[in-house]
Formats: sequence, structure tokens, C-alpha cells
Amino acid sequence: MSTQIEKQETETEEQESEPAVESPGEKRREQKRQRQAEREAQRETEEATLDDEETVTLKVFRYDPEVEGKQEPRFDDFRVPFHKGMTVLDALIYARDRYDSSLTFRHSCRQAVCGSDALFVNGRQRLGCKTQLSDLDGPVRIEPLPHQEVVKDLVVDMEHFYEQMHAVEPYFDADEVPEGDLEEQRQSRENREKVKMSTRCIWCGACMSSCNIAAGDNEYLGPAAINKAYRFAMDEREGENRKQERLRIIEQEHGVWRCQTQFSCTEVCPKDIPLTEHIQELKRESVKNNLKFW
Amino acid sequence: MAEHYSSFERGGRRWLWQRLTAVFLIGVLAFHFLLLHFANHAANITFAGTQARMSQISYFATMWLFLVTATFHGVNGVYNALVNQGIDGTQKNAVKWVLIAAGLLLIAQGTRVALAMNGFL
Amino acid sequence: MYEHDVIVVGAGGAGLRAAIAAHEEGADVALVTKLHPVRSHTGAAEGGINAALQEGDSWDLHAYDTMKGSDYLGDAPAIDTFAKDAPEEVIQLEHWGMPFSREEDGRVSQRPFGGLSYPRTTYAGAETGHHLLHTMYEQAVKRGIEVYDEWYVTNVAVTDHDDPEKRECHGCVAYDIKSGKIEGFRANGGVILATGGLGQAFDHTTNAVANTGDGCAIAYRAGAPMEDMEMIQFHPTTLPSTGVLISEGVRGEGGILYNDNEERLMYEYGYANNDGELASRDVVARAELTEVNAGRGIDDEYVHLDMRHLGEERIIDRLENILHLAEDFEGVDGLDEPMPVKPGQHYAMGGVECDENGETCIDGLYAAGETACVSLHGANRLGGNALPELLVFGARAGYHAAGRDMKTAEIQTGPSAESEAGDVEPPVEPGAIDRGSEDVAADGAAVEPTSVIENTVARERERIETLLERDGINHAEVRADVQETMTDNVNVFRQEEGLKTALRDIREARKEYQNVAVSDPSRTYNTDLIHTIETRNLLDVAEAITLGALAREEFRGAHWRAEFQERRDEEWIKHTMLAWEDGTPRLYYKPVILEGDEETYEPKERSY
Amino acid sequence: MSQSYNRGTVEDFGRWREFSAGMWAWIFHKFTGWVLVGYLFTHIAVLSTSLGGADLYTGTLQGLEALLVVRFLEVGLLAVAVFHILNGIRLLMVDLGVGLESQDVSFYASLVLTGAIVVASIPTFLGGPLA
Ligand SMILES: Cc1cc2nc3c(=O)[nH]c(=O)nc-3n(C[C@H](O)[C@H](O)[C@H](O)COP(=O)(O)OP(=O)(O)OC[C@H]3O[C@@H](n4cnc5c(N)ncnc54)[C@H](O)[C@@H]3O)c2cc1C
Ligand code: HEM
Ligand code: SF4
Ligand code: F3S
Ligand code: FES
Repeated sequence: MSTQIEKQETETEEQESEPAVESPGEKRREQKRQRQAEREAQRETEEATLDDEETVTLKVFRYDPEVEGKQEPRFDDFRVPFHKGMTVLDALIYARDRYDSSLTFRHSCRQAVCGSDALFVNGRQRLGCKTQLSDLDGPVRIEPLPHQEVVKDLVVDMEHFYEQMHAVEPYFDADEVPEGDLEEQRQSRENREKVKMSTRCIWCGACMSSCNIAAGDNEYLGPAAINKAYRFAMDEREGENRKQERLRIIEQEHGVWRCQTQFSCTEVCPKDIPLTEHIQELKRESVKNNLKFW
Repeated sequence: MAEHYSSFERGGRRWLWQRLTAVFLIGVLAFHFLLLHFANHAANITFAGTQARMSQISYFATMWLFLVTATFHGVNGVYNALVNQGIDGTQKNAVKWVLIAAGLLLIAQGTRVALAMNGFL
Repeated sequence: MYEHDVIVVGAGGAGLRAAIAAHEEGADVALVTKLHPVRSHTGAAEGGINAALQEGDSWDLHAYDTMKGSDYLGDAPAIDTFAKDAPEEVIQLEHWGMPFSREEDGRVSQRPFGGLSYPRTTYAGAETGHHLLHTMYEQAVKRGIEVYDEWYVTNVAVTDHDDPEKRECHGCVAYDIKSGKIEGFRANGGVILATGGLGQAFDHTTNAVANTGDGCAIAYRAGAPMEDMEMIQFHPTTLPSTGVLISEGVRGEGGILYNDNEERLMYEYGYANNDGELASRDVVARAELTEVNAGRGIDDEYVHLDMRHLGEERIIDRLENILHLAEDFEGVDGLDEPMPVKPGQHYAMGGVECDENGETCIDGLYAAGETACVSLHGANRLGGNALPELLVFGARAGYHAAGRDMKTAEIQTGPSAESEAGDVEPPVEPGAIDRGSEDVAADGAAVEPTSVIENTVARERERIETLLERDGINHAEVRADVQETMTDNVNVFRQEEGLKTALRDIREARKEYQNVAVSDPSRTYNTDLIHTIETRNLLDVAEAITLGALAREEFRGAHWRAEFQERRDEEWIKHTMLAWEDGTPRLYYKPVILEGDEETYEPKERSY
Repeated sequence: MSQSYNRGTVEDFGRWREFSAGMWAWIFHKFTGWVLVGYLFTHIAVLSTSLGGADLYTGTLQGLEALLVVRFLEVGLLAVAVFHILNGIRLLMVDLGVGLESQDVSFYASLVLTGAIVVASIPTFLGGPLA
């Protein structure tokens, strides 16, 4: 798959009947105008001839703070031909390349690893590239992630999400590293297994967007950041001192205690990370930890 | 981010107590309901009956603990809910003290009532 | 104008490693990247990272395998440096917390991989790249390295001098995608291009939509030559509908390829009697296509990769991610049925010519990662050798740019390394159409760095304004034309006529591109604009790939020619180089260095 | 919500919060919790009549019980309490990390069970002598 579109017949037609007096620039512009008109016409006929059976209608959220007519948020409809295996992202790419090149959304890997295309599709946070159209009821409503500022169309501001991720000191920081250049740290298989799920996060922000608490409390670390903290706090290679510091971070007012176990984060996570479970485990961990000092 | 390092009580002690009191309340509340709505019909309750039950020291103690735990559980729950709604600073402080005062008052009044019931007052 | 010691363009594995290295060296370093670092395509790598870590293995074995894998088109100094540095870099990653898969004794696991004489591929499940990328981004966060996130670099600011080797790079120009601002970035130490692959030149690729060869095109137009561009690796196991990669790990663990007659094709038809499914990628890719062309493919398109016999437990333990990919993107349950696979563009061995320290012939301009060609992979990259390359050469470029004293490079760069002029006869004139107006190096007699940057900024601003203001066709058509012709004609099997057709089509596309305009008038998050600029870059790299392919009249590694089905060592142990001279590509050759530290590598027949 | 961030008009445009089981459970638990605290205060207030002597106490209680509304309110209280208890048990399990995969099922189960218990208790609650 790629951003490729099918070649359009009309465009390869030569246009030789232009009067010779025009300057090359004018001629070119004239050709372009014609081409655009043809394109538009073609799009219309194409859309009109699309059989209902094999098309999907997308209702896509549009907003651009700068462009007149888009300052008021609205929904645009796109009819896209459907083929087996088509994802929401494929459909968006089709609509953009064929119908409206200003349709804006983030995407890159097309295989659920880059985390760019978390969207609100039919009322749920999903990755566009990982969502089969055939699993959805039409018309498919595509909106930007809720609870984040919309930059344009389907693009939201991720800054706040990144800040929360950074707030948990999301980096490995062992108390001590083995001496010797080629000496590795040992980690048991069980321990790697324990942190495995938590290391899968692709920073898509779906969980944060789905969490009611995060929506209400802007300072709440949120499920993804807490999961990140879990990933390191549970890694036996880091050592006890670091773990204490990590627990201190997640125990703060807007940390784990804010989680009301609503589970929506866990439900929407495209990497199937058991977020609620990790949050709960950290709550228990910090209670245990505190009991030690009684 | 610096603002994340506030002096909020860490360690989730209140969180833990909320759970511990809940466990206790499951039993007592169920017992309370069964006793006063099913075993003894609510409409048949009289001071004499109450007094009879309350003069058993174990029953009295249970009910008093019920009062204390329920108050803590309820008041703390309300406080948490408000904090989660996003109150902050002075507002939060005010709420905290009002709730503590209300809680203490309730326990005090409840204790007086209980003592009256078993005839001490 | 922003100012830093070192500017790293691109924040994938190579860019991050370079930034961390430069930071370690005390430089003020910034990452400028069109995607947030964790969105880089390094995250998609599945299989693993090669490094000689265990007793019984050694760097020279790794180097030998790499040289052999490269079909003797790799440069020994690059390969030796690589194999020597790799173990340390991998352990460094481990110290940075990367969650590698482990052995019972708690040590990092290693598994066999195609073309390797020893099981030396370290891995983290089937998501090695994801973990590598995130681990390194985390370390960059730890060090507080500045990131200009979602800034698209449109060009580098290079002084104008006829001889590229006398040019200096003072910085770059970037477009802030979110606000539409165009700014200059001054780099006192150097600019490191680490923009990743160029897979979008093809329409069936494992690469991300963002892999548009920007760094290659930018360096090329600035005067740094392109090396061995024809060497494109096609991965034998990609899902037919999307191009999503099924890791070589599946074959490493014992997965088997079947044709439509349920024959184990690698053996039945003698494509690789020794290594079978573990033969190197080019061999397997050709085998599959030969099967399909001979009518033994399934649906005339693909073959089957079967891993069911490995057992559920082993699959879930080591290849769980593959199950998800097959399910989500092809609707196939790998535990239950074989997975359909076909070859797809995967990796560019060629790229911006640079030496072991990442330096190009332009002073202050570096390249690292898939964008660069040190030349480590030569004519064919071994699986699991790209990720350590990011680490080894990313780090070296970072150190060097930040001013560390390093061994003088043995590899020569720039047109002066030429050993022989090339001649290739393209059917149409290649190169830029409107010479001079947009690309070529920056300008005037200006030698003062700030004004070099300012001039470049002004030119880029004008270019962007023009694209935004004029009216014309959508770039997507041009892009599609290029992708289509590349896949049709510059694929696994290459023929002179096809290559010429591709050049003609690319020329056509260049003409079309003259009429391209951005229809979205917004300055806010204008992806239409970004994609339009990228398409221009794709044109340049696609043309370079095709020119190289037309020039190289032999069959070596990933490059197969219908007319020349033999490796021709007497004549072709040399790199194809393309220099952009005022908008016209000039072909020349540069010798391959086979004299290594330990031994001089003797070209041998690749038996697998 | 004083800390929440004003995301502008775009935020609410057509974007509504989809509630899932866990969210409903949270809302209900909150609501029932508040009702229970409210009741606790009222309850102690009513019981305070015992300070005024046996007759006043007995009179007040029986007087209240004589009102049909009070009976109905009591059924409501029962519903609220039972749900809070059952969902509270569910939450305690979640806190212990038990049965996280079936959190939605357990929520529905709490609802159904609450309904069942309430219906079963109606005769006892509404029955009995109306004074
Ligand atoms: C599916 C897949 C699987 C692979 N598996 C393996 C494997 O198992 N083992 C192995 O060794 N190798 C593997 N490879 C190869 C290896 O992953 C890549 O070669 C490597 O990750 C490239 O890294 P990079 O840092 O050069 O580029 P990338 O990770 O692609 O990063 C490019 C960066 O440049 C930025 N950028 C690009 N253009 C611009 C611009 N104009 N302005 C600003 N920023 C820009 C992007 O934002 C991005 O941050 C695999 C490759 C693929 C596609
Ligand atoms: C009988 C058994 C009870 C159990 C098992 C129980 C359980 C719980 C639990 C686990 C919570 C915490 C929810 C959270 O913070 O995530 C909670 C909250 C609460 N409980 Fe109870 N509880 C019980 C009885 C009561 C009683 C008797 C009252 C009234 C006094 C009460 C009032 C509250 C309140 C007000 C809250 C806070 C609700 C909110 O979050 O807004 N509970 N309960
Ligand atoms: S935890 Fe899951 S939903 Fe949240 S950011 Fe990570 S991958 Fe996305
Ligand atoms: S949705 Fe929110 S409340 Fe907790 S369980 Fe998830 S973080
Ligand atoms: S495009 Fe990368 S996650 Fe969907």
C-alpha cells in the first residue's frame, strides 16, 4: 500500500490545439485550468457512478482556524470505493488524493507501530491503519481525538500528551551499570515477561483521550504515562533506589490515585496493554511500600 | 514537570483506608439492613427494642464502629470526589476542613445518640 | 534563526544515536524532524540487531559475512569498523534499558539470521526496532536534547563553489509544519542527515509513507554524490495487500516457503540447496518471483510462508507480533494457515556517499543510517545489519560533528575519488528541468555562514510561496506515476528496455511536476505542501536509482539484469556514483576497497 | 472543573463522550455514594430523637414508617446501598487485580443482582403494618 492513486486517463491526452500566440506560461496555466475542470468533472462522474454496494461514506471532521469556511467546524462527506481489506486510513488517503488534497491527518507506518493515526472513529478511539472498514457500520464518522486541542481537521495537538509522558522520567536509569565494556546487565525471563506488555506503547494517545478523568483533570498523568512509569519501576535492572523515586512520582496528587478504574483506556489501547491492571498494581505497590515505613 | 511534585499526601494511606473501611462496611451494612428491615420490621421498631440490642456491649461496639467507619468512608469519599473534580488551593482546603468538621460532628452526635440508646445518657 | 553546534535532521535510530553521541561529546545538539521521534520508521523493524557478542563468535566473522553478503561491493574499512563497534553499541543499548529477549541465565538472546555464519542476531521479541527507537528516544529525553518536532527540513545551506569538495555546510532550512514558519538553522559543527529510507519511490514497499528519500535528494542536489543507488533490496516476505513486512525471524525460527503445488520451493527448484529459506534476501525474492512467473504462484501473485509447525508456544513467545500483523493487515491467522507473501521494496543499500565518520565530501555535511552509503551493505544488506549500522555510524557521525578527534577516514569521498568516468545512455535527458532556479547549492560570493543560511531561507521561502500560490495539478498524480513505473520497471528483475521506459516516465513526471501546485491555502499543518515537496525528492532519487541500474551491466547482489546474468568481477567491483552538477547527474565510478584490517577479502561465489 | 483545560469550541463540536461499562459504573458508584452519605447524616438526625426520650423516638420512627413515601424511599435506599455494596465489591476486586478482564461483566452482574434483590425485598419493605 502507498499513497498511490490510479492513473487518470484524461490527463495523458495531449492538448495541441492551443493558439500559438499565447506565452508558454499562459498556455501552461490554461492547460492546468482545463485539467482541473476535467478532474472535477471526472470526480463527479466517478462519484456518481460508484455503485452503492461497494462504496463507503466517510463523514470527516473538518476544521482549519485559518481558512475561511473551515473556521466553523463541520463534517464533509466522502464516498470512497470499498475493497476487501481496506482500512480507515486507506479510505482517508483515497479521499485526500482523489477528492480533497487539503484533508489533513497524521500517518506514516501503516502498520500500527508509529502511533500517528489515533482517531475517533464511530465514537471510539482507534488507529486508522489498524481498523478494517468492514468492521464498522456506515457511514463512518471520523473525528480527531477528543479532549485534545484540534490543530486542523484530524490533527490534534499532542504536546500535552508528550509533557505527561516526559513527566514520569521515562528513561532507564539504573542505580549501577556493570563495569566492563561488554558486560551486560542480567534480567530474568520472568522479569522481561512482566514488563513486556508495558513496553509496547506506541504513544498514540488513544488511552489518554478516552479517559474521563484525564479529560477533567488536565494534570492527571494519564494511563500512558503511568504505564511508562510501570515499565521502569518493574524492571529489575534499575535497582531499589530508582524504584523509590519512581514510586514517588506516580504517588503524587495527579498520579495513580486519580485513576478511577474506568477501564476505557484498556479497552481502546491498540497494543492491548492492560493499562488499568498496571495502574492498579502500582497503587498496591505504593501502598505496600508505604506500609514498610510504619 | 515541577507542579507534579506537590505535597499531596503520598502513599495512598487514605486510599487504603477507604478500601479497608469498605470491607468492614460490607458486612456491617448487610447485617444492619437484615436486622432492621427483615428480621425486625422497620415499622415495628421501638425504643425499647433498640435499647435491648444496644445494651449488649458487642452490638453497641459494632454499631459505634459502623458509625465511625461509615463516616470516614463517606466523608473521605466525598472529599476524593471533589478533589477529582478539580478543586484546588484554598477551595480544597476549605472543603477539607468543612468535611472534617462535619464528620467529627456526626461522630459526636452519633455517639451521644448511641449512649442515649443504651441508657447511659 | 536558530543556532546549535550540531543539527541532526531526522530522529530515527540513526538520528537519535548521532544526537546522543554529539551530546556526550559536549555539543549543543538539536534534532530537527518531520515526525515526532517515536514515529520514525525504525520502529517498524522486527527481526533484530547483529553483533558478535558470544564466545566463539568474533567481529571478523561478522565482517566476513557482511562482505560476502554485500557481494563484494562493500568497502572493507566500513565493514571492519562496523563489525568491531557493533558489540559495544549493542551492550550500550542494553545498558540503556532496551528490553531484549533473554536466555535462561538472564543474558541477551541471539538467534540465527539469513547469511550469518553464527547466530548473532539479538532481538526483542518481533519488535526490535520499536524497542530500539523508544529506548534511544528515552535516553535523548534523559539528556534533555532539544527536539524540533514536526519541522520539515527542505534544504541544507551550503556555500556555492564549483567543486563540491570545497563547499561548506553551515546549516539547514526547515518549515514548521504546525505554524507554517520557515526558519534557518545554523550548525557550527555540522549537519547530520538521517532521514531514513526512500521506499516511497516504489508502490509496493515495507517503508513508511514518510520514507521519501528527503535526505538523499537534499544532499545530492547540494553536491554530495549518490553511491550505488541501484542497489535496492526487495524483501521476500511482505504481505501482498499492504507491503507490511513479515520478519525474516519467521524463516530464522524455521518457517517454510511453499508454492502453489505445496512444494518447498527453495529446495525443490534448487534456488538454495544449502541454506534453503535462510538464503539471503535477494536469492529468496528472485526465487519467489521466478515461481510466480512460472505459474506456480498462488493467485499468480504470491507464495506461502508457513510457520504452523513451530507450535503455538514458540510462535507466541518469539513471533507474536507476526500473528497480529497477519491478522490485522491480511486477515490471516498464522497459527491456522500459511501466510501469503511476496517481494516488496525494503531497503536502499545506496545513498549519500560518506566515509566511516559519516562525513560527505562537503565540509560539515554528514549522513547516517539508511540515507547514507558508507558503503557497508554493498550490493545486498544482510538482515539485522541495518540497525547496528544506525548505532555504529550514527554515533560516529555524532562524535565527529561534535569535534571528537577520530581516526582519519580511509574511505575517499567526493568526485576526486573517481577512478573512471562512467557512460550511460539514458533515452532522455536526466536531471532538473529548470536548472539553477531552485536546487543547486547556495549562493553568491557569500562565505559568511549567516548570509549563506539567509540566502537559502529566502530561496526556500520563495519556492514554498510559489507552490502555495500558483494553481496547478495535484502532486499525488505525479507521485503515483513514478511509483508505478519504478515497480513495473526497476523491480527485482531488470531489463534495459524497462529501465529506459522508467527514465522516460520519470522525465514525463518531472515535466508534470513543473505544473504541480498546493491547493490547500492554509499555513497550518499543510500536509499537501509537505507531500508536494517530498514528491520532488522522490523524482530525484527514483531517477538516480534507475540511472545506476542502467549503468551497472552485471548481476550483483540485489541488482539483476536480464542482459547480464553474471557477476562480472573483473569490471564491476566498483561503485556507481552520481554527482549532481548544476542540475545534471554525472555518472562516474569509484573503486571498492577490499583490503581490510585483518585480511584482504577475496571475492567468492555466493553459494547461497 | 477548575483545572480542566479550555479546549475551545472545537472540543464539543459533535464529539460526545462515549460511555463504556467502566464509566457508567463510576458514575453510579459516585451517585450512590453521595446518596448514602446524605442518608447517614439524615439517619443520625432522626435517631437523635432518642435523646428526647423513648416515646419521641418510637413515635417518630413509627410515624415515619407510616408514610408510604418513606417506604418507597427506603426501597430506593436499599437499591442504592445494594448497588454500592456490589459494585464496591467489584471495585475491591479490581484493586486486588482480580478479574480485570471481566470488569464489564461484573458491572452488569452488579446491576442485575441489585435489581433482583430490590424486587425480592419489595414485599418486605412495602408490606408490614402501615402503623
Ligand atoms: C519493516 C522494516 C523492518 C526492518 N527490520 C530490520 C531488522 O530487523 N533489522 C535491521 O537491522 N534492519 C531492519 N530494517 C531496516 C532498518 O529498520 C532501517 O534501515 C532503519 O531503521 C532506518 O533508520 P534511520 O534512522 O535511517 O531512518 P528512520 O527511522 O526512517 O528515520 C528517519 C527520520 O528522518 C526524519 N525525516 C525524514 N525526512 C525529513 C525531512 N525532510 N526533514 C526532517 N526530518 C525528516 C523522520 O521524521 C524520521 O525521524 C527494517 C526496515 C523496515 C522498513
Ligand atoms: C457497604 C459496603 C460499602 C462498600 C463495599 C463500599 C465501597 C466503596 C469503595 C471501594 C469506594 C471507593 C471508590 C473509589 O474511590 O474508587 C467507595 C466510595 C464511596 N463510598 Fe462506599 N462503600 C460501602 C458503603 C458506603 C456507605 C455506608 C457510605 C455512606 C456513608 C458510602 C459512601 C461512599 C462515598 C460517598 C464514596 C465516594 C464516591 C465517589 O467517588 O464520589 N459507602 N465505596
Ligand atoms: S498505552 Fe496504548 S493507547 Fe495509550 S498511548 Fe500507549 S499504545 Fe496508545
Ligand atoms: S480510563 Fe482513566 S480512570 Fe483509570 S482505568 Fe483508565 S486511567
Ligand atoms: S500509520 Fe502508524 S500507527 Fe497507523
